[in-house]
Amino acid sequence: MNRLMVNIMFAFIWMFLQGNLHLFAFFEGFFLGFLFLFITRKSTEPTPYFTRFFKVIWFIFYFIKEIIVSNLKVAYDVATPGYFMKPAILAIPLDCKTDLEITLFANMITMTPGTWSIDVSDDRKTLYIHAMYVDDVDTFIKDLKNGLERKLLEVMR
Amino acid sequence: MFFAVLSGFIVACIVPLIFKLNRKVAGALLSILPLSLFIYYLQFIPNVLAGEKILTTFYWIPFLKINLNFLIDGLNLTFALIISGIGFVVYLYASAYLEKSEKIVPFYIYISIFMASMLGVVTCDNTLALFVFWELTSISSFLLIGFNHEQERSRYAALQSLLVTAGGGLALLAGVIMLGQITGTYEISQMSAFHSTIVSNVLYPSILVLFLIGTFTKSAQFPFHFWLPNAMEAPTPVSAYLHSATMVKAGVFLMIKFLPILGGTDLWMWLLGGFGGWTMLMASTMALKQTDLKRLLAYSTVSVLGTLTMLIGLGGEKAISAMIIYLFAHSLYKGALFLTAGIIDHETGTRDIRNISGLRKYLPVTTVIGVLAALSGMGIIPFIGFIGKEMLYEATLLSGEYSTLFITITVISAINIFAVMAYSGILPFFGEYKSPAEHVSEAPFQMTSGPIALALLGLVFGLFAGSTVDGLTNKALQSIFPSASHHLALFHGFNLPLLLSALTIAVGLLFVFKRNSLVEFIEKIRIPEFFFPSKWYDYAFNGTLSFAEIQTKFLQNGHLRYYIFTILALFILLVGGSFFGFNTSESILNAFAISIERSLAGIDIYDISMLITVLIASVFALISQGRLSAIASMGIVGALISLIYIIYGAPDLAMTQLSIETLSVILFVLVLYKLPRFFTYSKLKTRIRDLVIALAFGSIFTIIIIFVSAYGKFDSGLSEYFAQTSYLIGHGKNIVNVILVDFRGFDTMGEITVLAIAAVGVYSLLRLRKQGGEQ
Amino acid sequence: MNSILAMPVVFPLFTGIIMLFFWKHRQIQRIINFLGSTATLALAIYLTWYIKTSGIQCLYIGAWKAPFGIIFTADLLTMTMILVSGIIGFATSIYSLGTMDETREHFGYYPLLQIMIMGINGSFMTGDLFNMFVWFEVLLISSFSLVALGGERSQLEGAIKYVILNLLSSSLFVVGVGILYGITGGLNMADLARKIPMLPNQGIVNVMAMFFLISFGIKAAIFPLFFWLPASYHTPPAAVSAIFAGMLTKVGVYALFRVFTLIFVTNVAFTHTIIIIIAMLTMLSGVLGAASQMEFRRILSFHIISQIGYMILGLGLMTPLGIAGGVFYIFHHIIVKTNLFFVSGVVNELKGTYLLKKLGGVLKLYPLLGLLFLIPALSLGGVPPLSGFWAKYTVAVAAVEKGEYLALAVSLFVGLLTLFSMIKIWNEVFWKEQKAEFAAEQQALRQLPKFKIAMMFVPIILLAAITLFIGLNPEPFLDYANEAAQQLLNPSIYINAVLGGAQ
Amino acid sequence: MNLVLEIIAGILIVAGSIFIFLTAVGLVKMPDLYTRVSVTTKASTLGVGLVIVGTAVFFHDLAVYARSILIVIFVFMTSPVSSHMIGRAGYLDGASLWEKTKANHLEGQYDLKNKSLKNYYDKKED
Amino acid sequence: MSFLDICLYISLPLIILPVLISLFRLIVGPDIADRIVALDTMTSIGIAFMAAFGVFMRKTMALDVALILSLISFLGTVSFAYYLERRNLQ
Amino acid sequence: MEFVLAIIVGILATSAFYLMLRRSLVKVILGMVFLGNAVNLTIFSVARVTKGYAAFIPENASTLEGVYADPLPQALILTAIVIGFGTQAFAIALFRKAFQKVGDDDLDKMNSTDIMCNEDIPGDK
Amino acid sequence: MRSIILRTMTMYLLPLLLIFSVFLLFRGHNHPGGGFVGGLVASAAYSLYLLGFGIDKVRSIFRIQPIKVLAFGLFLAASSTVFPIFFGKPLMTGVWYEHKLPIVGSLGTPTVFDTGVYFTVLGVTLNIIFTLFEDKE
Ligand code: NA
Ligand code: NA
Repeated sequence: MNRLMVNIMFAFIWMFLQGNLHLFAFFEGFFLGFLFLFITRKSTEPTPYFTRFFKVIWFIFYFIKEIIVSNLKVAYDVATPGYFMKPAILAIPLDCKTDLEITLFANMITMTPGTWSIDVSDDRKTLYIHAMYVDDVDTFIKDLKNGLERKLLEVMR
Repeated sequence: MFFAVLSGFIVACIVPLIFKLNRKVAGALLSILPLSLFIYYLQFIPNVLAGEKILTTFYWIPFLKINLNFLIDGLNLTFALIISGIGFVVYLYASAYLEKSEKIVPFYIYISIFMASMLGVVTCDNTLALFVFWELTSISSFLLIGFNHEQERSRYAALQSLLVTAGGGLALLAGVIMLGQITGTYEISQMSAFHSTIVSNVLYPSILVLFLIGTFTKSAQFPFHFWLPNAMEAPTPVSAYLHSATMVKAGVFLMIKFLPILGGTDLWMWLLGGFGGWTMLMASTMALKQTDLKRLLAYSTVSVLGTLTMLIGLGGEKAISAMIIYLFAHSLYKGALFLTAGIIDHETGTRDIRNISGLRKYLPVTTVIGVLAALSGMGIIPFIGFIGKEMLYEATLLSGEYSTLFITITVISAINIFAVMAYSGILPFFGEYKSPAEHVSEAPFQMTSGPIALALLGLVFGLFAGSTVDGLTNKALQSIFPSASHHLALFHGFNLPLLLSALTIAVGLLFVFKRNSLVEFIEKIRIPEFFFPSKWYDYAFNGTLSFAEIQTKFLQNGHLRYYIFTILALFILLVGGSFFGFNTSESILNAFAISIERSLAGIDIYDISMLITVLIASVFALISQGRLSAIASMGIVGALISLIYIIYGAPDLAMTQLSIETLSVILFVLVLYKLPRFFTYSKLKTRIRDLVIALAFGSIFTIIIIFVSAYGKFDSGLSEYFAQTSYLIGHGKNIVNVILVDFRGFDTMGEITVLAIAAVGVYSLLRLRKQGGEQ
Repeated sequence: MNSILAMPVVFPLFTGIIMLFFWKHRQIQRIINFLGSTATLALAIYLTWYIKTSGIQCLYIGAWKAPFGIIFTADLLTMTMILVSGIIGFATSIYSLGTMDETREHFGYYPLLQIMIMGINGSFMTGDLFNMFVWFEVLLISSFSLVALGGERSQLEGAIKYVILNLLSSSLFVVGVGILYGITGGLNMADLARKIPMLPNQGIVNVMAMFFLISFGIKAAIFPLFFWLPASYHTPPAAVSAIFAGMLTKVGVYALFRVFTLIFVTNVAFTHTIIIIIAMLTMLSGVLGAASQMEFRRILSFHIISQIGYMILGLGLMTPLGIAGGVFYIFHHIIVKTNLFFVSGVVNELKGTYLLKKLGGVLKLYPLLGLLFLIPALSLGGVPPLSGFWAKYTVAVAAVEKGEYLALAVSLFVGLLTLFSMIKIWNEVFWKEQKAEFAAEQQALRQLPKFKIAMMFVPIILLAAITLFIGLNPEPFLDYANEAAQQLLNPSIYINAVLGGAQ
Repeated sequence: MNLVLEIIAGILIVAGSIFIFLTAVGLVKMPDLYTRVSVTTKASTLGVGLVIVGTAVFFHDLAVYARSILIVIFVFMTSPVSSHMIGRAGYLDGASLWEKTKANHLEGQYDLKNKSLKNYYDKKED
Repeated sequence: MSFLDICLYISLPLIILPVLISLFRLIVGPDIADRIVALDTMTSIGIAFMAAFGVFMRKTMALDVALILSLISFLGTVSFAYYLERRNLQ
Repeated sequence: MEFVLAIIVGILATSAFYLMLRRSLVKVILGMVFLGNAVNLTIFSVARVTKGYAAFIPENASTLEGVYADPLPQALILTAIVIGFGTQAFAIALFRKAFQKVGDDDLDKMNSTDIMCNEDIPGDK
Repeated sequence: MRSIILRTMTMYLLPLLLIFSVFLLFRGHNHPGGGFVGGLVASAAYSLYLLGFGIDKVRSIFRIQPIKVLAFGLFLAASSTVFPIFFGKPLMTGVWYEHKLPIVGSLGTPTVFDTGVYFTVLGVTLNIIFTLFEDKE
């Protein structure tokens, strides 16, 4: 996402906040966004935006589905006596390169119940996570990389 | 007259200047002040003799009825003349006596203040203004007694005299105030009109006692006499002036002045006669065994003061008449004797009468002074002292049913005084020469001229009493008893007083020549220390200090928790007490009923949950051993409170509460991350006690809230007004915000100032490192 | 417009803010601070004259009529306090130039001072109870910083007690205001005064009176709530101690005077009797505390407490003379006590200590200082004809008028002990010779720069002159105090001045 | 229309509440810190999410939609980060793992002195 | 009572009770991190409560507070984590 | 409603003072925080509470009518909260500094200004 | 703290929070919010940044001394109270500009006052937090 996109996003947020959808509010937001981006400036890598719009929408639905499924899974475990879980702390080799990619990936892992990111190694090549339902370590890692990470990177790149 | 009194104060201010100009003649130059005052007062004599009373009024503090009313009548003028006259002698004397002292400047400052105040005391008709001068004499006396303030002894004596006399002064003040309340006036000359009112008032005994505490302390009456001998730490001119001739007479003066106001009762007579008589007897006996010349004179002064007090107590024209003459004579001879003692001390370096004798060879002039003054003091014809003593005997004999008692002790005391005068004024000069100093020479002119004048006056006034002092003392007498008069003469015919005088001289001579065995005899009388009033002073002084220390250590014990505990206890006592004391149990129970009813109507599960949560979180905060847990529970309580705010329609509050709570947590975290766990410092018993008192406090809060909220606001006009005007005038729909920035914006101004200063304070507190060298 | 009434608050505020912009510019701050305090003093003098001639004045802040907005109200009591705060602020500003160390000046001493004065003046001026709480907090937080600024161990230990006990008092204060609002629906003091007698339930009024008595009592350092004062007042630099000693507790006393002459006057027999009892205990306890101390400033600190007792006694008597005496006492005491602390600071500069044990010989070294000590010291001890005597005397007469003979006895006895403590200082510091072992540590005042010496002595002389002036010419001051008392004892004057237009 | 919205909102809110309730139960029930962290994410995702959506549906107002979306965005931005921060801090603090934990790839990877974390797969290659 | 109200009468207790349950975890611990997790959970619960309560009262005001809470509580949690890390890493 | 609030205040006030009566300075400061909350809630409850109706003037009206929460106590509490925060921040900093100087948070080790009144205080100058 | 996740999110949260804080400030007169909460949110933003990146980084994006910020805030607030005096009105009387302005809404001395509050709170909080953070014994 380049700076302009972020800026426009701010303009929309401002509009929402104001609770009115006039062009004027958009410009206000744009102006303020520009101001704050300027204040907190740090370069972010440019990415084309519109081409990935539909991919993003699709990804969001995918992610929501993931959340619901894993939520139910954990909820079931909690609601029933005893434990079904087989927890483990795992190291996931990362294909994500940029800070944003890594962060998004890690956060998505965390947001799906049953898994959460513990830390990223200093060389940013490994993500350590805790998972509750690990039948087999290697399969689990492979599933995660092929599932969430791949789809995320498709959206991001 | 105002200026006459004031002049002393003005001169006091310029003393340093005068000494800066010319140190040599400064003392002499300053003596012009008392001299001119003396002359100034002298010129009133014709008027006074003509029966006039001269009154000048200066309205000082009308609000408090304090006026500077200076009145010249016979009595006042007599005193004013004594003060200024002897003042001149002392000023001159001191210029030589203290020539080499570096403290001569403060001396003249203090003594000028003293003289002015003393003149104020004796000429002022307004009791309150008089009191002002009265206390000033105490202060200047204090400063003068502490003249040699490097010495512990001097400081002790100075403090003692101040505490006794100023303390007495305060009692006097209390008496005067109460008197003022009864009479509605503070003018002495107007108060006597209220004599019967005062005497019959239920407060009369207290007033009298308070008044007498004031005068007795000043005039060194038993049991307050002890400060006077100790005051001999002062330089001799001071002793002569303050502690013999003038200041100590102030109490006596006031008692005469108040005789028409407070006197004439049995209580008056017994208090004054009793204490005066006892003081006279006791002090004269004590004087016999003194070896220090000045202490000896001091005790004799106390004795004379006792005599004077006794005479005032006896009342009556004769007694007062005798008192005036006796006082007058005493001022002359005692002043001279003190100054003699000063010369002896100055020249020989000692005041111990056992170490000196036969000084007449080297101190011829001083010898003359001493002998003349002593003879007057011994009451030898034809000195004025003789007349005084004759009158004293006469008055005592006439004192009614107890006259035998009074005359007995008077004669014994007179005998003692006779001996004491001889010890101090005659014996040092005669007999074999003995002195610790190698070279003894006569004192300079400034030191001898004054005393000799005083001593000679004693003779002159005795010889020519009828034509000199008679007029003025008559007027002095008449200022108390307007119709009374006396006739002074050396010889009144052969009568009982004369016989007693002869007896006095005879036994007195025996005492003089048998001093050693006499002292031995007196020494044998062992009185336990406990009975000495000076010990009482020490006990009271130390006792007060010990008590002060105990109470302070108890109250200010350094433990914050006890401070808080005390505050809580007082809160529970006063607030809780008044709540249950002023509200009927009916109204309280009614409030509970209303409150419970209202609550049950609108209660929800989250109310109860919140209650339970707060309870649990609070208890956890109390018992948790980890700091973080305690902070976490604090945070939870804060968050729950913000939930309450939301539930009850205060979103702004909730927002603020949440943000602040979070920030607080951050601050705590930043500060606490290095600290160890809590320790349990206190015992279980302490904790239970704390819990009980905290619970009591909490309950009071709860009850008050229930009570107040049940009955509701008296007037809800404010919130209605805000609801009406917030948008129309305040341009805002969030009423709370409009209150914050507009209706009550100044609160917010103060609030952000608090914040700003807190930030500055935190910054400065943590950054400022004086020792570390950082910054 | 009466906006000038707000200027005693606004002047120090802007002075403080401008100094914050010049953070760490020491010299500029010194100049601004001096100018600011001079202006505030001039303003205070003008305002006092203005109120004296034109009667009670109100400023309706934000043009909201009472009781809806906040108001500033100035009657003679207020002006007494504002005037004396102007004088003390001015004197302290000068004194600070001579005694304050550079480090503290670098770390915001002057802004803190100004904001504290702002808080003090605000507390006096406001006619709104909650607003008074806010000003209390302003002055408290600045005083917190001032007492701890420097970070010496003693300062910190003192500050802890000072801070916590005062916060406790503030909490009780604000709760009291809240409950009072819950009862009456008002915050404006005149409004409260009008409503409270009309309340159907008078029982709770007494409870609230006790609430405020305790809260203000802590601030005013009455018995047995004074602990914070002797624990902390002797720890900061002399200039800070001095202005604390003069002004801070007096804010509490002022609040007591205000509240117990205006609002809680429906059951005087109960409330004011308790005040009298507390007053007597305060006098005694404070003076005994002083008698037990051997440190210059701690003696003075305990004396603040005992003197507060006299002021409160005046209030408790609730007669014209009593109140007048109290008002006069406040005025006199602030001047005198500040000055004594100033003197103690000079002695410390001379000898490097406040301990009587180590001190001595100051009179020989600096006779002028001896005189400058004696004037306020004897005044404090109630020696006539200095200001303290008239103050004590007026209160004593009022006690007799009311038949409170015990109070009279206590007040006179305490007067004697006060004199004793002052003489103790005089004996130990000025008369006694300094012990050789301690003399070595001393640094002579003569070595200090002339400017410093001048800055130390000018305020002392100024305050001593005021003390003398009041002492020798108390009539106008007593008249003024009497007029103030008349206003206080006739709340209707105040209420009409505030609410007149709105009703 | 309103009734429909109310019913939808009611169902969503109840559903969210159930998830929240279960989260709390899980918080108590789970055996170690790591599983508790895992469990709690429910409250912040589905629990809060459903309730908020329910609220938005109920009010059916642009301003409320805006605020609801913002809340969801904020929650989704912050809550994973906080879980990560707490969990990591807990690990560094030495929170013990449930005894039945299958694997711990983190073991020995942290270097507390240099405050660094090694790559797990680097070690394997060595 | 409408359907929605019934739902809310079910859900509000369901949201509030977890506060108490989390409190149990907060008290029991055993580690500091466990307590922080409990705290974090409670803030999430708080957000939900505010939203649900807003519906219950038919007022949107509570949503504003929820917004603040969601932002601010994050800061609190991060600072607790900071506390824990500083403690262990120094 | 006020009844429940009153009990909550009672609990808070009790906890506050129990904490303030401890020897540990941190606990005392925590006690202050508790007390602050108790105080605010007291002000809130004595003025009578109303469930849910915040004092906002509706979009299309210019005055507020009917039942609403009294806005004034809210404004007062807001001010009190903020002021409380300022003083609390200062207290925390003071604690930190004192801890640095004394090396302990035991208040019994911080009473030299009361106890050793006639001696120099160690650690100064 | 050394965490990519935290740091990256902070990068995005910072401007978001700042914008949100201004939003709160200006709508406070009609809705919940106001200068105080606004200022707190703004300072929360920087505090977050501080926790993520450390004091030096935060100083590099917040270059003004916090004390100056709070002084500015106080000055703004105090000036807005004094301002009406020049119009012959009592201290702190609301003086309003007739027309609505972008971002700010209706402009009057009370809104300026609230802005002063905002800056004061920002300066205060940052000053306290920075100081405590930097205070190493
Ligand atoms: Na299960
Ligand atoms: Na998760």
